[in-house]
Amino acid sequence: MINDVTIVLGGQAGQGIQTIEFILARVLKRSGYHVFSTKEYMSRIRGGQNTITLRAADRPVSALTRHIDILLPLDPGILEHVADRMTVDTVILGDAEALSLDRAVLDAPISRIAREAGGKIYESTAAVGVLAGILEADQTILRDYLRVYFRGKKPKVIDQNCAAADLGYAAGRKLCEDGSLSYSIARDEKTADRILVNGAEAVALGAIAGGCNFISSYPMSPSTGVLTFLASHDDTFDIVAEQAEDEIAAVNMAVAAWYAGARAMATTSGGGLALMGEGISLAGVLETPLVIHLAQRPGPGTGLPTRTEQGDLELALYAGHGEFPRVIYAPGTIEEAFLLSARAFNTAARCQVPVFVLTDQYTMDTYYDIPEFELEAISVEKHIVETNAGYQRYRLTEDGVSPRGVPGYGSGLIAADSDEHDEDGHITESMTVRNAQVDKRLGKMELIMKDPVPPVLTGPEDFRVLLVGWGSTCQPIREGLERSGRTDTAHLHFPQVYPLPHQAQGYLEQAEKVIVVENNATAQFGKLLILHGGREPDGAILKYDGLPFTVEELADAITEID
Amino acid sequence: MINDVTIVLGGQAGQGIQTIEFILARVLKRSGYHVFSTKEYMSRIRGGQNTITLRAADRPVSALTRHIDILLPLDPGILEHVADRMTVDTVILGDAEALSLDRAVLDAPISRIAREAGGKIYESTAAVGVLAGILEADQTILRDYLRVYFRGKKPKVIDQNCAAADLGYAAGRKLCEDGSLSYSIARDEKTADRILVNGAEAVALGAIAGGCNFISSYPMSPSTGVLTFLASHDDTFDIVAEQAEDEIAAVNMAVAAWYAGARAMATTSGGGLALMGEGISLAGVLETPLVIHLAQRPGPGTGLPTRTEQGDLELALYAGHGEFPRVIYAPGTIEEAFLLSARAFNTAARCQVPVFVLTDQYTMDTYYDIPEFELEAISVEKHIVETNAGYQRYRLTEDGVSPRGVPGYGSGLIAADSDEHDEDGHITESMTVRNAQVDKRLGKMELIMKDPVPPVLTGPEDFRVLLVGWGSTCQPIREGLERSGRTDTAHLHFPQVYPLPHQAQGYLEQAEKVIVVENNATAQFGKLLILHGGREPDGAILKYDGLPFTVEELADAITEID
Amino acid sequence: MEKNRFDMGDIDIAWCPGCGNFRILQTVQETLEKMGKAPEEVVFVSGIGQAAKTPHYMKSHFFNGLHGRALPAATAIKAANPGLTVIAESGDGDMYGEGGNHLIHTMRRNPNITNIVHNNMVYGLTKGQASPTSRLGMVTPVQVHGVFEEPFNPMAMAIAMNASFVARAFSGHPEQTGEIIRQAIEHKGYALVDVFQPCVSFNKMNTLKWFADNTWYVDGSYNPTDRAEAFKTVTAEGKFALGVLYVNERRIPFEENLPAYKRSNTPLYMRSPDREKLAELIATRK
Amino acid sequence: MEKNRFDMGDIDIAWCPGCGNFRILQTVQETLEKMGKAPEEVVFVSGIGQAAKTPHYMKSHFFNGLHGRALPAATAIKAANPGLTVIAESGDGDMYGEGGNHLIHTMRRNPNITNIVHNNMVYGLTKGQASPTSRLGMVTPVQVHGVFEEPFNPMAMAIAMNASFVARAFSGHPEQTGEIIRQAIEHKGYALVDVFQPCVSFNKMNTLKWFADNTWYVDGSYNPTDRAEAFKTVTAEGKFALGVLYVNERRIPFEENLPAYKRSNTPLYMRSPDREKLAELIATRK
Ligand SMILES: Cc1ncc(C[n+]2csc(CCOP(=O)(O)OP(=O)(O)O)c2C)c(N)n1
Ligand SMILES: Cc1ncc(C[n+]2csc(CCOP(=O)(O)OP(=O)(O)O)c2C)c(N)n1
Ligand code: SF4
Ligand code: SF4
Ligand SMILES: [Mg+2]
Ligand SMILES: [Mg+2]
Repeated sequence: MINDVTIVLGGQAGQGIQTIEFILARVLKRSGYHVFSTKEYMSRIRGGQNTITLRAADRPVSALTRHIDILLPLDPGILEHVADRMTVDTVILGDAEALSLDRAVLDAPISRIAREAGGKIYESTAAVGVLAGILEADQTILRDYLRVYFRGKKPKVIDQNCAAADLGYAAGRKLCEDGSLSYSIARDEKTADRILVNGAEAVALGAIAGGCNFISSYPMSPSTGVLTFLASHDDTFDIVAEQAEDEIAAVNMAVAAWYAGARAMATTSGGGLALMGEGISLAGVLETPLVIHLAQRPGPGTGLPTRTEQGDLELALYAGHGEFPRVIYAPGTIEEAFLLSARAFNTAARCQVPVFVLTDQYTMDTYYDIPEFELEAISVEKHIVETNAGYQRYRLTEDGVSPRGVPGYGSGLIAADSDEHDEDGHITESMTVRNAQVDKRLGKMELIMKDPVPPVLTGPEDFRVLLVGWGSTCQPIREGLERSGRTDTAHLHFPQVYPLPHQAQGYLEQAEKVIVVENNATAQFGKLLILHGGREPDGAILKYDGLPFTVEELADAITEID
Repeated sequence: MINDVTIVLGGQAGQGIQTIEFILARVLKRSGYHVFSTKEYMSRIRGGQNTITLRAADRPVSALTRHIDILLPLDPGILEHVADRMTVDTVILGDAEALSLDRAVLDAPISRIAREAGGKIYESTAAVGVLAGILEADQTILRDYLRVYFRGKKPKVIDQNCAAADLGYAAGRKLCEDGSLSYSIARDEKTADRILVNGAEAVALGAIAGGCNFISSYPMSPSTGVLTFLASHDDTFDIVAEQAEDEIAAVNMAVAAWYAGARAMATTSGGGLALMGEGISLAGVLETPLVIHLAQRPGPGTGLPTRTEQGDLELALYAGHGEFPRVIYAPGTIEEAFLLSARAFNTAARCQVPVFVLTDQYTMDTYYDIPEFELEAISVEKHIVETNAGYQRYRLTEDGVSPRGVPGYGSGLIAADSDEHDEDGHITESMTVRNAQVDKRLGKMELIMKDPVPPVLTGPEDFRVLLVGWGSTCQPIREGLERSGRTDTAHLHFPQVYPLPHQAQGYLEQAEKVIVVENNATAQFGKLLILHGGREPDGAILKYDGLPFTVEELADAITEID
Repeated sequence: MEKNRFDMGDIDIAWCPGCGNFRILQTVQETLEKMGKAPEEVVFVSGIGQAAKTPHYMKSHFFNGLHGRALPAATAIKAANPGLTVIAESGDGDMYGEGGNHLIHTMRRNPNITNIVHNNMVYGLTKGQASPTSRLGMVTPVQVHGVFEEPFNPMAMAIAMNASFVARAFSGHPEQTGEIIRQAIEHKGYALVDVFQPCVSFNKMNTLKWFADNTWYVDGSYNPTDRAEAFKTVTAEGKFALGVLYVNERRIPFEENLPAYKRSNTPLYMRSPDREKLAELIATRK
Repeated sequence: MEKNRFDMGDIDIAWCPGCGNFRILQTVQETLEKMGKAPEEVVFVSGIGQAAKTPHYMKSHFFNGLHGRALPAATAIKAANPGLTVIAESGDGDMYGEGGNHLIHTMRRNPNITNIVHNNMVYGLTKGQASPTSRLGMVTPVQVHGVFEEPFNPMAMAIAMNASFVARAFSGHPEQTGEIIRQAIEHKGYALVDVFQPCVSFNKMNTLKWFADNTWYVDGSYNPTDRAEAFKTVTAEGKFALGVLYVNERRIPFEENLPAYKRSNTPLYMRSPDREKLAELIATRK
């Protein structure tokens, strides 16, 4: 009995695999299954080969698996595309005739069903039906959800969709009853109350929870989802959402919006961030808060626009000229994406520094069911003061943070100056003042270090080998480690990568062997460990072909560590 | 007998201290003295307080001294400005009456002399005369040089300048004969053949020697001197010199110019470089050569536009998204500025990577007499091939370098693609090709490492303490170390900071104590040593107030090391 | 004379004696005073350059940001708090050179801000290189053979962009300049005021006298709402037209298009996210 | 039919079936072939976007650089080797959005290059956000309440900038488009050809039919050298004018202003620095 099924939907861009996945994932979850879904796609609008990997399981699953139990290719080209993920057990499901493969295909007459239901446009729904049937999802839930999903369409269209789903469901059940297939995933009634949110939504929702009311950004894959999400809820949450003319405008708007009292964010990818350096440095000298969401993709240059990588940690770490503090979060789970995005706004406001939320394409496009977010845990910390006449924007204080006023709140005047300035915010060429202001700015690092997001240890406390990861490698490493069966190995995940949280020290010292696991070619976090953790990694598991790690390849690599 | 005199000229912007210095330095050199000169100035066109420090000595001098032997203030405000550089021995020279200071002033009736010679406009020349007289420069050389300097002016004006100089000279001599002053610097006849070139000129001349024939840049202090120098010689050397609309245009022009066969450079400062990151990454993925001259100034933001700092090493090191190799040179002497700028073009062409020449305001504005540059030592290595029909721009080769063709030379077609590409330069989404191209690009690091500019050791070979510096700290550390009188301490200067030359290893291992000396607040090169040299510095001498190190403060700091 | 509320008193100003910037500074201060504005309601936004130092010499809020980036900053400030009077003031190099893309798109966006450009036809602070508005033939340390690139015509460009208020003034005429700036500030939407300003240190070609000799004012008979006429006026050979040259009153300011201000004009700093709605939204993901 | 020398043969093209880009690609290839150009003398320069992929489908040299940065790259390539025919071809978002500042200043600089802009009034590759030329009211995933920013009028802007050749075409009319592009390539100086192009995937508003219905051609009686008339034509309400809309033959191309080419047109890659003169220059520093 298989209680963890990996389904891969493959097709050309525009063939509708996303519709299948969208409906199926929700119906499966509501039916009591835990689901996980992610996608990989080419940088084109039509054609090519794209796939979605969907897992359905009896327990929470949250990482990409390499192997395929069921492959539903809408295009014959998909088989070559996923060749290295297929095993002898992989079932290829589909219209045997239409696909005309030289491999055995388990016939699911999707096009015939669609025709019967009313036409070719019902093929996606028919496919959903077949898969729902195979996995024995709740048919009422399926029907109900289709009515919700297609609300707004003509009644006839809705009915025909339901018919296609029913016919598909029956066909799917038949395949199982035939004995061609057999899955029986135990149900968990708690899934009904769990939510399905992908990384992009989690970042955007976290931002809203953290008080974000301003987003200025320029579209760039894979970061655009955060912009579109906030834009599409601008009237509900009174968010100013503006598509800037370029990334430079985006970051300068965000910095100035904070100056005027907004809580602003810019979302971008590596190439865009490379244009924002001066604006980030501006936030550094102005001591305005700033939140930047950086969804990484493979570079250099345009690279692989729709793929994933963790190649821009060092860019985030050193972007901008001159010296000033910053904070970098790197969520490894959907919950962390939500919480750290909210926290980013508070940290930025409290310390008056740029705060990065570092994600990647894999995070953006991945979801799995998780408990509903707890909003009570999150407060919006404004850290704004009402000013009076003598207000000094850059007053020297113990911890380096000068109380922040905003124009119009109180009788003080708010100066923001990108030159070196005195406490009043006016240009200075005094070397004494310069030294004092540099010390003040850099001194805030201490404040930041006091309140880090600690790293998360999974696995045995008495580990000998320590796998170290950050950001999106979190879940694949966790499951890979579990599968490897190693008892001498633990996993330390860093949701905050900079400054390196002091809690890391003990773990790093305990480890006989530290192995960094990164989705890049040069082990950038490994270098950060050397610099700020005082520990040179003993090895690295790296991947930089544009794809995320799979559970299997990590399990293999972890097993091989000696 | 003092054979090393430090003269400080101080005045408001526009008061003409630069004219005095320009003429005086040349006349002193031609008279057989070794000279050194540097300036510090405010970010304004008129007013404020600026100073020039000029040393005249019997041996080559090449670093800034803190103490002042003779101060010539054209404005009373200068005294406060240089208060911490004055000693009891400092002679204040000038129009006692006009200055009306509450300190003793050695009366040099500059304004009266100027009036006598013909008017107020001769004050600068009168001052030159006085100082030349005090130092007993060759009066014929002075007269001859004035005629050269003022050529093009009306004969009467030239004559009156000469008269002012003569009167000043006599007044200067008189001060010495009075016994008020006494310097007697031994002459070195070899100075006549030595040249006076500041850092900006040295970089520009080196670029020309290295075959630079294209510069696209946007004005930004302190980097503009390189642009204006190349622009003003564009017709002599057939250089395309274009003021771009912004730094992004500048870097994209430079990259594309290399693509088309030019040897191009962009000159900028930190804020400009922060805008060029994407273009640098472009060069990384296109594998075009690229030369960037980065003249550092204090940040973050606008910071102190006309001051000096070494705060952008990490920016140069990590600018641009994604992962690709690069090279960073950091000249510490005028000779190195010339040689490394030339070499940058050859390294870029040979390895097809971005090469940085890292300087700073202090380097740009400093000069001292040096032997004439040896052009024979420099060749222009083009590394261009004639292409044929099957030409592949990104052919996989042993060392990662694909022979570079340019459009129009041969029958091949030259593809340059910022997406991940195959050997033909066309967009790919193949993971295998991606891996091969990443490995190819990063593999070039090995080639680069083979031929580094080795670090330069000064001081005892059996050192216990090692002072480590890079770029413009070179000369002040050398002289500071000498003055400290320490025999257990040597100085290791890095003209190439990245990749860290392998020759450093032995020195770093030998040192009981490594102390980095840097003109920044966070010891950026120290971090580079940890990462790439495997050696954590044991201490740091840092300065970040916008001024360069002086010999004295370094001598003091070096003496205090235990 | 009563002390102007925007006056900083006795401060060190980093401009050269005789620079046109002084006059512009004073004119702006007097205009704001006359309009009854208080320093606490005005935010000056600038980039980097000599002109960009202006906010430091003005008693008001200010945001002295990056070279070329005053307009996105000003737009954001206005969008974060529409109750503020936002004036983006900087130099010709800043606004028309480095910041050119923002100029285009700010005109499209049409925030209710005033954009004053000190147009001295040169890069002052960086010591005399050509700016986009430098005239043909001007020799500089970089343009050693003289400027040959077509001088940027901000008036023509703004009219082509259908900017909602386009005017030109001359620092030598403080009275008229004050009046133009007043109209610009009162205008609802983006207002460009290009102010000719002599740079006595680096521009020996376009002096106070040159500007006086090479300008003329449109008069009462001029119809600034006629776009084609306005374009003709600003592209005509010969002297430069001064005055309010083009106005399009039909365009809606940026902030008024923002859903965040559909219900109220409360500045963003006073707002907090609606927790209930957020919980509802999250619940839809079940 | 003879094989076009610029044709790549049977390759995988990443555009959507029915996309206007195919027609533009073919038109450009045919025009070059007709003009007798050889692939070895032509360099295509593009940014990033769907249109920006064009050079990959063209047998010629190409430089597929960064989003928005085709123009400075094209300018530099032409300046490094004036013998090349340089065509900067990219999308409306690329050229008018991210690249706006380069557009302004390339027009001022006037390099002898051709600038073809695939104007589909949308960001195609990033999935349908508004571009600067998107029409008012267009709803997108970011402009959820419809575009309210004034659509960018590249023709009006180019005429305001006194660009030396300004034209507009429509992908649906390959013959006329080919003729316009031929003139643009033959023109000495910067030539802008904005080509209307339907995006079948993301722009449901401005379809092939919409473009056909909303355009008209200027005819023989039209005088493209009359700047004021041209401006009127391109800013008139109603349908969009197609054809060569403005020409200024008096402007000198950028490369011809460069001292490097005063004596010879030898491309830079064939040159080496004059050692003797360098030695002389250094000697002056004694
Ligand atoms: C990114 C960046 N590039 C360049 C500079 C250098 N810079 C400062 S001001 C300026 C030009 C100023 O010209 P303009 O805006 O006309 O002002 P003006 O000084 O003439 O008033 C330049 C190029 C800078 N500060 N930042
Ligand atoms: C610096 C940067 N920002 C954003 C992007 C993402 N991006 C790629 S193409 C594109 C827009 C393309 O629109 P357009 O130029 O109109 O081309 P089309 O796809 O419509 O042909 C954007 C925003 C990028 N590649 N680089
Ligand atoms: S340099 Fe020119 S613009 Fe700047 S202050 Fe002096 S006169 Fe004015
Ligand atoms: S998305 Fe639009 S522009 Fe891009 S290929 Fe498809 S139809 Fe053409
Ligand atoms: Mg100016
Ligand atoms: Mg487009």
